[in-house]
Amino acid sequence: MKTNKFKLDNIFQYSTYIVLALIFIVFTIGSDKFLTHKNVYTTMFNGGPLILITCAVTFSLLVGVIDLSVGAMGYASGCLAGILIKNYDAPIVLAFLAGIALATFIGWINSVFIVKLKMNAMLVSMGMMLIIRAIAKIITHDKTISLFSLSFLRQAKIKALGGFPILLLVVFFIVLVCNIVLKQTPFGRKLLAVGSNETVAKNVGINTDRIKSAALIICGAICGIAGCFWVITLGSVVVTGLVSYEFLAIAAAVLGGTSLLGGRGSFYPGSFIGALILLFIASGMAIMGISPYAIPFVRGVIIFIAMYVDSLRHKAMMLA
Amino acid sequence: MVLDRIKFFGQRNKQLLGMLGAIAVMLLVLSISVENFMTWTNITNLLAQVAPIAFMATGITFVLITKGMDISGPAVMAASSVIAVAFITSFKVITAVHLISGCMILLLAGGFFGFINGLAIAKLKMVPLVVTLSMMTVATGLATVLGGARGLPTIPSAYANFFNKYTVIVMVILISSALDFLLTGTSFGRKVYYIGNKEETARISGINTDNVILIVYIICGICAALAGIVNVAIISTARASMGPQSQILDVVSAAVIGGVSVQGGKGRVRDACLGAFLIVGVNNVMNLIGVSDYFTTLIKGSIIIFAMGISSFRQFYFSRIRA
Amino acid sequence: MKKILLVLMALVMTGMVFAAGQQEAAPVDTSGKTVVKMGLAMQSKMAPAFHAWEDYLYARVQIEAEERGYVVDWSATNANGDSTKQANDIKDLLAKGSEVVFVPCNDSQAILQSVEEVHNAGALYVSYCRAVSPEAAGNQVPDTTINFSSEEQAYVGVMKMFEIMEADGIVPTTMIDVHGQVIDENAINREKGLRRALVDAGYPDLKVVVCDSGAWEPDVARDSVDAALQAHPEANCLYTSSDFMMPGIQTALENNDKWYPRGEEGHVYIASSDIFPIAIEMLQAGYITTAVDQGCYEFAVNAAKSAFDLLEGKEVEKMQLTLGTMATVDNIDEILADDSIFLWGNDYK
Amino acid sequence: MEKKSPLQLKNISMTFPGVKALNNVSFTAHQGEVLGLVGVNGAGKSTMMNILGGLLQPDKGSEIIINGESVKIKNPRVAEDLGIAFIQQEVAAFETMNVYENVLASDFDKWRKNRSPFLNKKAMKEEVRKHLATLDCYIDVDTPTHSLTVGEKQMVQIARALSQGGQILLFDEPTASLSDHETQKLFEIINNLRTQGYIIFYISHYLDEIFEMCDRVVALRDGQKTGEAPISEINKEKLVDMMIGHFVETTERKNSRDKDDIILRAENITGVKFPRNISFDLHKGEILGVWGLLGSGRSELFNTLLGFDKMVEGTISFNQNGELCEINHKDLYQHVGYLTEGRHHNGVFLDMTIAENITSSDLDRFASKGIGILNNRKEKEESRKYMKQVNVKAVDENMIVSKLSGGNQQKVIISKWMLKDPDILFMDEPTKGVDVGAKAEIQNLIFDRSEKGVSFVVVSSELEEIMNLCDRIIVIAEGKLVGEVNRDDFSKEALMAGIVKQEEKVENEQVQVG
Repeated sequence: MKTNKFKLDNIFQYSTYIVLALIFIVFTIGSDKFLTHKNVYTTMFNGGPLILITCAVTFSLLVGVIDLSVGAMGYASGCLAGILIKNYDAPIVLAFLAGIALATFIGWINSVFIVKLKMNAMLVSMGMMLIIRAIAKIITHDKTISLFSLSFLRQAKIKALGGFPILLLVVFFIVLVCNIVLKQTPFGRKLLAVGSNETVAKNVGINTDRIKSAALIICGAICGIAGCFWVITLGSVVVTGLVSYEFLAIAAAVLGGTSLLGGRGSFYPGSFIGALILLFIASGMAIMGISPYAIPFVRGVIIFIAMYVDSLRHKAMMLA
Repeated sequence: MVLDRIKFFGQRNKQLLGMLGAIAVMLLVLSISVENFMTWTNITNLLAQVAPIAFMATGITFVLITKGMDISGPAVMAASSVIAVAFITSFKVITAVHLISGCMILLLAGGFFGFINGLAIAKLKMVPLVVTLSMMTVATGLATVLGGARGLPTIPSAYANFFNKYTVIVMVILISSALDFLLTGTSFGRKVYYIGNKEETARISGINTDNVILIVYIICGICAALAGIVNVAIISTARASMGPQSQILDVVSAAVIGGVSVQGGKGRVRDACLGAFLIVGVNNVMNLIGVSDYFTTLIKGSIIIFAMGISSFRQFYFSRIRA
Repeated sequence: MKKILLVLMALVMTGMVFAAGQQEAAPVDTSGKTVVKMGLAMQSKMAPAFHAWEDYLYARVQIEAEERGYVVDWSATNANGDSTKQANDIKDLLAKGSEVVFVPCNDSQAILQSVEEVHNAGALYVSYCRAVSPEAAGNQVPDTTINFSSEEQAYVGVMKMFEIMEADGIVPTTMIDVHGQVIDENAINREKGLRRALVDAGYPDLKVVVCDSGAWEPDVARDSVDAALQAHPEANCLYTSSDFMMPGIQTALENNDKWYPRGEEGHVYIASSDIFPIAIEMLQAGYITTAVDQGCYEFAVNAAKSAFDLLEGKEVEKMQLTLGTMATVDNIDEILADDSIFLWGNDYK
Repeated sequence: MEKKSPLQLKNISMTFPGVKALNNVSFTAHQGEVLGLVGVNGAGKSTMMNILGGLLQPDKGSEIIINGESVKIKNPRVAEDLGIAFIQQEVAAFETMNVYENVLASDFDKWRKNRSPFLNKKAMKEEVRKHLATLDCYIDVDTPTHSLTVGEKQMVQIARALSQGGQILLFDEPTASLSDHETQKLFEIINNLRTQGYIIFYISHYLDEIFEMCDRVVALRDGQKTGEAPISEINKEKLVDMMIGHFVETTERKNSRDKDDIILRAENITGVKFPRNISFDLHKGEILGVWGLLGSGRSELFNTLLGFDKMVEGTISFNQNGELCEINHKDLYQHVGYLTEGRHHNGVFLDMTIAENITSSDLDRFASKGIGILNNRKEKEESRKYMKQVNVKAVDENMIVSKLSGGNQQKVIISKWMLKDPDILFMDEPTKGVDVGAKAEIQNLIFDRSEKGVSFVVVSSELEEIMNLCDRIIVIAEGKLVGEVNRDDFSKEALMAGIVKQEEKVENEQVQVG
């Protein structure tokens, strides 16, 4: 009896890996073009923004805040960087830093509204999303900002690994850093503590407001990096950029086992694998030539099933 | 005595008075300054345009009061409309019977989506945001798949003629008043408030909370379907793009501006509908003045943050008193 | 307290409305001239071309009005890709008393009812840069349609591309077709033109892989072209329904080691429509083989003229289709140097 | 030995809008003593603790002196630096985190590896094991907290206080959710700490505990200090006098009624974990006590019987028209009321009016048939009637419940169940967290109702109360029925006997297994 439960729990623990593996198996059988270096790398590379934004939103979810402005913050960052490079010939690194700084700043504004003024997070970030997009439209006039000068970044590849894009290392690096921050540092523990039970955290002397603000600001910063990455992967800034990524990212985070109520979650495997699941479903279906209309449908069904399994896991945990 | 009555009414209906005040000021200023605003056509147009958002805000009011969340509204609206129009247009000759049964199917489909949401939330205890998020993608996907690549053909104009703006206005007034009464004047509505205030206590008090929550989500689905009925009348066909995901922002902010608390337990359908009027009104006014649409979005975003500011201020203010 | 705050909120809102309104409402001198109310109900303004449609039309309407002795009360709305909102916007424009409504429709089917409504209100409907569904009958037929012949646009471009390929001695193996938004009449017509060109150029059996682009989204185009290229690495020619999606297509080609200018090993021949600013650069650099312009400025000229003609009760052709300039990788520099040829993309760099 | 007095409180006042929670309270705490802080609900005990813990800021003029220095405790961090550790009433844990993370939650920064930004988990776990060992508690430090028992969580909380290295420990109702065994262990620990020279504040509603544990008591009433004395110099009556000013007598239970009518028969009730195989009969008009240590499965028995927890096995029969018929949970619930233990958790609707709270138990009575239109006037009239009967002190029935005191809230819950007019009323700790005055009123009410034929099943942790109240007591240990005592045989020994037997048995079993 006891050993059985233990095994069951183990299976639940690795459920994200199992889902990803199943996706790989199904699509590899479906098409011989799926499991190639090229497809795996490009899917991850093009999906870099999603992976990063999922990490960003995980930071906010860990402290129990649902931030819906993540997509817009990323877009703001990429947009600013693009404008600086195209119109002002700014050095690429500086432009990207400016973009990241902008997103960090917006994250700070969010934190003022949500943490200091205690407004409802979901709705404030919703409003923030609308405002950012509107301002960006007013500034760019919906023009496509094409950045040919960035293509070298996209093409930098490691031949030895079958054409591994070097910039993908940035994504891995950030996931790794997030993971270390969460699992190895005092700050990570405080994040979990605040998300787990804010009152108690306050009572034991944790400065909960500061931790929450920090989480939201970091969320902004990572969105900024994601925005720059998005500009690099697309090679231009288009007005539809990163639209509705907030929903995708939250879905990915939840798929990875992050709780919307705070206090539970991880970057690896959590967010990373969660995002990969969404990315490879889309890629596999496109390669197999399945109607693009079916993609959101299938994606939704898979998220639904994963959520159901997750709720079962939660129940099993509570009974144990 | 009469004065006391008025005072009491004022205390119980602060939100209503506030909303009416805001709307009155807005209308007054606009009718003076904007040409063609206070015309019969424009006002009836505006009211009819409010209808879909008002219906969805009505639905989400029920959900928010139970501490839930339903972001699948617009997607459900599109999906049920597509199902109904696909049904209607599958006949060679379309008669009134087909149109009426089409409407029934639309409402049933909305209710069914709500039922699935409610089942997952009430019985399986899944997190509402996650459930409705997945429902949103599923419903949008379903609408695109069913709608087909080329889109569905149009339905006879008899439908649009029947659901003209006057019918729609009467419909929205009747249905939302009925639902407002359901919420405030009946035992079911009271149970909804009980659940929003403390679900555990409601269960202990002998209320079948699971069933109430299930019904609440079904109501929310049906309300989305009602919005679908109105929208199908506007374009005489149905499209997956009818319910853009961002529309849920309008819906939720309408409810929140109307004083419905996201923390549950508070709010009224009536006030949420007035909130919808404010949100849609901004759009209408912008069109009349001829302002660039960028500003419309900007202003909408600011209104949401502003409304949240008020509500958090209110909470802060009351918590000081209560402690 | 809250009541006060809510009243304040209303004041701030109305204040903002006016602040926003003041910026655009220019004082109009109406002395002795007939005021005509005109409205443009844009379906979306996601891309520069849409801005060009609006800007050129506004400018041309003013010029035309000046010449004929009118004053135009102009308003424009944007539906952000939502057909229902577009229908509501048109209602608003009618409520404002517009006599002419210019509409680039979001959905060729769903707009029909709005056409009827415009006619019932006694106003004129000019289908601008988009055609309504051919199923339109009776009251649903627009007073005039100003559009580019999107089918011809695709046909001409693709034919020319095959010609150039032949000249270079390249045999098409597989073709990638980046489809526009599927409910868009222009995208559908371009698809038709492409199919006709394939037959006429002598490649009726050529394998064509259709890629989706969502609502003309470069990101979506990138992902689907990427997948298509991986499934069909032998592809050596591509047609895109609009070169707005070129940034995404470029990335996809790069990812698959196929982004080379003409003449280099691995070059993919590309035919496109619209000539967005980015396409001019790509034509010059030798990546795009042929591109056919939208002729935005011509539309505006025709639309403004027809609108006033209709107002004055003159007969106007129901269908005014134009074909924009075709630019190829060979003649792009000449075209740019030629002042008599007008490319809108050059205006919106 | 001369006692040092390192903690002095001078003229502490605390004003909330409209209420003076503390009014010029001064006293001194000595090293190595347990200072009891007593008072009825709302007397200001918790406010005082919150001020010491840095959660509230006192008014101007208040002074806290630690080791001769005047200090300002601006936030919990400052309190911690001053060596004050606060063990809260509600067991406060980070459910999603591990035991060792919980214990060291107050200062993660201290546990970095040689100034690197990373945590030294090994040292952390070592430290936590050390603290848990001093508490005689050997839970695995990697266990997720949500799987611990309430008592274990309490230990984790005390370990957290110890790890902060404080010298002043504040215990706010620490035994409220502990079993008897765990309480005894806690007392040992507190005694142990006392000898180590800690200053310990001890707040409790249970006067027995105060007399058992404390060296000295300070009594508060309405925010004012009403007395201070070494425990050896006072007795219970005097202490109660200090707390409420007068001693409320409860009426003696009259002879219990004739017991032929069985109204409820429970047979072999078995839940997932607890209860195990419990059977009992309940007579009409009887007050049946359920006695057992916390964690013995008392609340679980109620929950399983009434269908809130899954019933694995068992049958329930109910007397309908003079005949005992088998009944399902749902139908049974039509005839019963259930006053739960956690008032704020699942007892009241805090943000709703008294009337709305009272009618929630039988809302359909006020609703028309069909769509269920509510009759508001009737609803309010009825609520007023019951408020009067139960003596709820409030302006009117439209008052929001959260503005009432704990005792009055409890009375609102009781009126709620009175309104339903059930045949059986299940009460889990009906007087928990209620002041002495209200306690007596509630007891009298129970007597009165039982006279009118309502049967009661009562769980209480207070032996005295349950013995005073009940006609018959069944004893539960480890989820099993271990004894039944009639009113004539009530004695502490009789009740404990069953439990002791059961515990010995369990221990023996464990020995055999080990």
